[in-house]
Amino acid sequence: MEPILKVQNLSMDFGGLRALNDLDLDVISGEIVALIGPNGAGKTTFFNCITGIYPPTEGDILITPPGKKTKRINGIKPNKVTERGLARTFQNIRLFPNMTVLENVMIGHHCRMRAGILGAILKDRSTIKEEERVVENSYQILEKIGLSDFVNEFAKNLPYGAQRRLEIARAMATDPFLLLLDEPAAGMNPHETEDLDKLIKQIRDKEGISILLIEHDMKLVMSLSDRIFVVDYGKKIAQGTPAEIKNNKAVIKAYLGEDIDA
Amino acid sequence: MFLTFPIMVIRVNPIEKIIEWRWNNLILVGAGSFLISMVWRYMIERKDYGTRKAEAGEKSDQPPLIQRVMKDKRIYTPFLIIVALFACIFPFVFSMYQTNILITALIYVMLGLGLNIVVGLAGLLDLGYVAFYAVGAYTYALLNYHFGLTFWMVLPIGAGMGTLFGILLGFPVLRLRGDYLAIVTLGFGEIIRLILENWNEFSFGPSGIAQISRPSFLGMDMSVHGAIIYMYYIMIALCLFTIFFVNRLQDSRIGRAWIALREDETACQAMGIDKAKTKLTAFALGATWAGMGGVLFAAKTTFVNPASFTIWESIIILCIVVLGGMGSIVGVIVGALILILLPEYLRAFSEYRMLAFGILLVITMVFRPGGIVSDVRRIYQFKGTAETKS
Amino acid sequence: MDYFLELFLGGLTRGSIYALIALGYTMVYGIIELINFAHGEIYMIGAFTALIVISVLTMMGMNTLAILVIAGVIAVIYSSAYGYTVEKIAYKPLRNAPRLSALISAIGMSLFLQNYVLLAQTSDFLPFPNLIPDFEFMEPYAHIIGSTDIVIVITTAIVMIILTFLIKFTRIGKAMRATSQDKTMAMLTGVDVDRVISVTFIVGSATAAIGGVLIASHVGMINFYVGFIAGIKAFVAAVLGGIGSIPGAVLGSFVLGWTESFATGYISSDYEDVFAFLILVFILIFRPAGILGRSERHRV
Amino acid sequence: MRKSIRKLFVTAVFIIFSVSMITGAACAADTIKLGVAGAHSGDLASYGIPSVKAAELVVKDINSRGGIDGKKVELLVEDDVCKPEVATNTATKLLSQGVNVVMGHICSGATKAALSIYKDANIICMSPSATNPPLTQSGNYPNFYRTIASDDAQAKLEVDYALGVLKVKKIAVLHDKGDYGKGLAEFAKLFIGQDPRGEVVLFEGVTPGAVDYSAVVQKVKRSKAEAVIFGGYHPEASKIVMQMRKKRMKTHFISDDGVKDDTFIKVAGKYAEGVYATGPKDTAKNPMAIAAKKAHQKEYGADPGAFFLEAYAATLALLNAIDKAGSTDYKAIEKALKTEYVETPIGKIKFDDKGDAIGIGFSIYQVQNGVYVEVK
Repeated sequence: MEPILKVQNLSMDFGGLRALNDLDLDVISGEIVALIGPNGAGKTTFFNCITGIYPPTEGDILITPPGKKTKRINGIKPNKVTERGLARTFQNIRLFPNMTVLENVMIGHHCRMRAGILGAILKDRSTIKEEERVVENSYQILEKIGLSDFVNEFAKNLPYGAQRRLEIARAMATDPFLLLLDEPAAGMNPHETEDLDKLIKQIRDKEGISILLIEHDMKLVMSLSDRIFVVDYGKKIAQGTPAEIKNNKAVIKAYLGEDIDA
Repeated sequence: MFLTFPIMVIRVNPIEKIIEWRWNNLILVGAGSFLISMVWRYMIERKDYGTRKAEAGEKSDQPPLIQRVMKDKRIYTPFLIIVALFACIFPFVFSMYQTNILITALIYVMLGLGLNIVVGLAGLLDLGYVAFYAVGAYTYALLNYHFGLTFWMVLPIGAGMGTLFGILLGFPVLRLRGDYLAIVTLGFGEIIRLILENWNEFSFGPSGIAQISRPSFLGMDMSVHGAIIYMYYIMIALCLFTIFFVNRLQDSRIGRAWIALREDETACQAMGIDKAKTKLTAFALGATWAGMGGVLFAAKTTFVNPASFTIWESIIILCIVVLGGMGSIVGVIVGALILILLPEYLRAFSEYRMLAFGILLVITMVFRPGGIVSDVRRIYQFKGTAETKS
Repeated sequence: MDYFLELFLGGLTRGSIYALIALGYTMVYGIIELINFAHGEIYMIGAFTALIVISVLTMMGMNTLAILVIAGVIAVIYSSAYGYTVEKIAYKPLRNAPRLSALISAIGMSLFLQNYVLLAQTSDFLPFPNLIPDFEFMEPYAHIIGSTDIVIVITTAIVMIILTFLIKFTRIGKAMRATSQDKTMAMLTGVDVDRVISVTFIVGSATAAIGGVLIASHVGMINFYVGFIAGIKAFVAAVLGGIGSIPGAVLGSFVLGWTESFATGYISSDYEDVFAFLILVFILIFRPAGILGRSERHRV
Repeated sequence: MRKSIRKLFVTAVFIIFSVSMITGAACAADTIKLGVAGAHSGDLASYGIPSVKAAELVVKDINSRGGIDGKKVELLVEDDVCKPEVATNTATKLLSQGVNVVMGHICSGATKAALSIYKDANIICMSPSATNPPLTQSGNYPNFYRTIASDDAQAKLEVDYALGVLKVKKIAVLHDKGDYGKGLAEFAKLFIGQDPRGEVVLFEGVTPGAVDYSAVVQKVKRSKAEAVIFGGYHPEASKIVMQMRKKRMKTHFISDDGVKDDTFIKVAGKYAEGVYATGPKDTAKNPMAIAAKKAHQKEYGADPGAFFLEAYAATLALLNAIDKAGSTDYKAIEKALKTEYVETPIGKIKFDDKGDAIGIGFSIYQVQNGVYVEVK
């Protein structure tokens, strides 16, 4: 099957520092793929390169949205990446704190709307319809995510776990085919993590959105992922199914240090 | 608490120095310094009291008064009607002078609402807003002087020129963040003023352009009094239009994008919002209003010169927005009325009025950092819609 | 060539003047990211205090050099006290408020201090005696550069070096750097953030006071409004150099001083300020964080 | 708490509104209302406040002698901060209060803005200090008069003195980019250009408030100008003169009545020596001027400030015209102003068709031993 995201030879330099080194990765439609590695391995940098926040120094990022042609998206602006159907969440939550939960999700719809200044002023029928549709849609997403009780709360007033989920809801609102989740379970308690596990699977199964996630919680990673990529010092050191990764020596070494190996 | 003690001691000292220095005014300044230090003591006490109160107040979760008033339709609607009625009959009840200063205040309401788009909604600190105001004013002044174009013809042109300059300024500063943006816009404002001041052939330099015609009503010749009343109603209409416009905008897709931009630029971009385009729209729309305000200013004053467009003007407009409450329409209106009318009514205090004005700014910010009317904007109409849907 | 040299030196003096004020701006900004609009007023108050002291001491018949030193010291003390007080009153309560609110508070403070001096003193310009004697060995060059200019340039250099040392090598300097990086973290690692901010204001205000005394003797007069105009320019200089950076503020000031000097000399003083602001815009377009500024790294 | 403050504020505003209404309504016609407008606060207050004092003295004097035709003169004093936009407010406020004639405004810009309002209301306005030439020469403001010579007259005098008496050839013309200074400099440039004896080697504006004028001074030096004509006020003038002298330049410095102020001498100190400035003809021997100054001394305990005598003369001229006309009718006052001579501290004056005073003149002064001395 044709991968929907194909990253080839990706490298990223910051000054003299090589944060990513010749990385390859691919996601096939309908997959949940995890990207793991020790702290500072370059996982978030990898996300930032894909989503256009940093232009990569070398390499290709190719996407193939369902039913469309393959495109190279190196170095295009973040908003264009989102328009093409890649949505992300952030490691440190980046909601719009002084907007309501509903509005946060509505922002996600932005690039799928067309109302301009004139539309906003005149409130012609198509604009009204569009707004209604977006409100409706946003509400549905919030229901799926389980946040429908908080619709009119300020985002900043939500509990931590709910904020994480709201980020996912907001990303889903951009109508992506691939969702990039940066440590979605960080800071969650085991109960919340379990819910998240269900939620992510649900997103893949019911919405048909493929998922690429960075995560430290191994239990979650093992339970969710179809395939796992492991990076260390900006290099890919292993890839494979959860079972394969569990027994991979290089991975164990990277995680636990040299001593264990001996 | 113990901090207030050194403050008082230190504060009084320089004044004593002045007494020493000004032998001839000894008694006068002595009494004055005593008064000032008394006022100062009083203020500090009040401040401490206020801070303690604020700390206590945070725990008791009470929604702001104005918010409650605005939520409650039973109070809100009659209130609006009264305001509207009052606004309608105002020029016939009050003197020409009152009407005139109210026109000035209304111009600032418009400017404030315009700047509110840029600063309040999109979060772009613009210290050169007055540049667009000047552009609008000179557009009318020059077109009127050279070609005799009338107010109504120039109003859209002035707005258009504002937009144009907004975009012109917008492009180079798009990359800048925060205070760098502020200082560049400040520079831009000064550049415009200096060009107007120095380029005599174009703008008649510092002596300005006089005898700009007032807006005419169906070609009728009007007395000053008539013209002022007419101007007043034009202003009321335009302000209503502005309020309508901004209100619609901020509840729209574009308005949401602005707020998102203000809240978190990176996340905003990651949500598929074109940062550059959004910023540019904000700048251009803000500038449009300033351009319109400028035309009105020229028409009201019938005289323009560069001295009216100094950086202080930008600062005052910014104060209106922040003092009133960033992003809040009602706040901006209240802010404009207070900041423009207050100095007029403070005339009785003549030389103390700017001092009082400065103190007022500090006090308001210290006690109500969110502005006089904060949080109001954030009540969105979607509430109702969403609930009915569920 | 002579003409060029003269303009160059003129620009140097002007740059040093801006630098003395810009240093305070940049320090305060570096720590709490606030455009301290009242900084220019602190400078003005420093100059006024010095003037008052000078007048009193002259009446008492002291010799000029002693007066200069005493006036300078008292001006520094008072300005520091004012800086400290202003911070406590107008900025500290707003530490967690929106940044614009603090800015407005600063503007209010600036207005207040201006009018306070206007009312307590006078709206007229007051003559400020030039206490720096004409050095005799300078006489052959007096037509090119005056002794005041030299003193200003040298003082600027000294102040800059001291400040750099202060920040790089002392305990409080370390605390300042920590605070400017991350306030919360600094607090967690045991830095008394409030104290650090106070010290920053005091040091910044002291610099401004030194500037006030020297600049006033260079210009020869002061009134309540001098702070505002000089403050805006110094702020531009600080931004130009990369706000938050000490050498940046000095470099930015020199760039600004030279730009103005050469623009006046070779083009026209009509558009002197236009060039000053144009260079600002151009530099910021190509280096959005100023000449020596750290480019903001987005943490995502 | 907040609510009560807000209530208090609203009430206060209403009270002020109603008070101003009542005062507006109460202006019955048994007094002659003389408006005095100008900068009474802000950085230009030092030019406006003396005019208020002058008006107070004149009015007090006249009222103590029974007023005009048995009517008392009432003063309405309003501040315009020298800002055009505020001046329109001031003007409408005066109209609302039923003003008959206005003495003011101080700055030319503010005057222009206010005049259009007075014109429509048929109010005569006389300024003691607005020197901008078009105010009278353009013919756009038939209701405007002034007791001060216009900029071009001063510029002419400065140029004639430089070329004729000082016999310099190369002149640098500087100005402060302001309304007044730049206007004057433009005229100076024009007059030098028309005169074969001299040439303008430099024409530049300096930025008011700048910390340092060395670059401009260098430029003057390089231009080899023998004299500088400066249009503007004393703060900039003293900075330029001081820097010129410190650079050991002996260039003549000629300026206008914005510099003919004792503050200039105080600030520039020894550097002020030899500086020329134009100012109204010496009034030291005019008995009315002496009396007026004395009255000021007695009343306020200090010497009068700038434009005091001009304002005194303007107030006298206006009230005299009302007296002669026997009414406050626009046409009648206009006729009286243009036909009847009146004795004032600045000489015996009447007004020409354009509104400029006939009978006043300017002369050149030089700083000698720390005082301005009229030179011939």
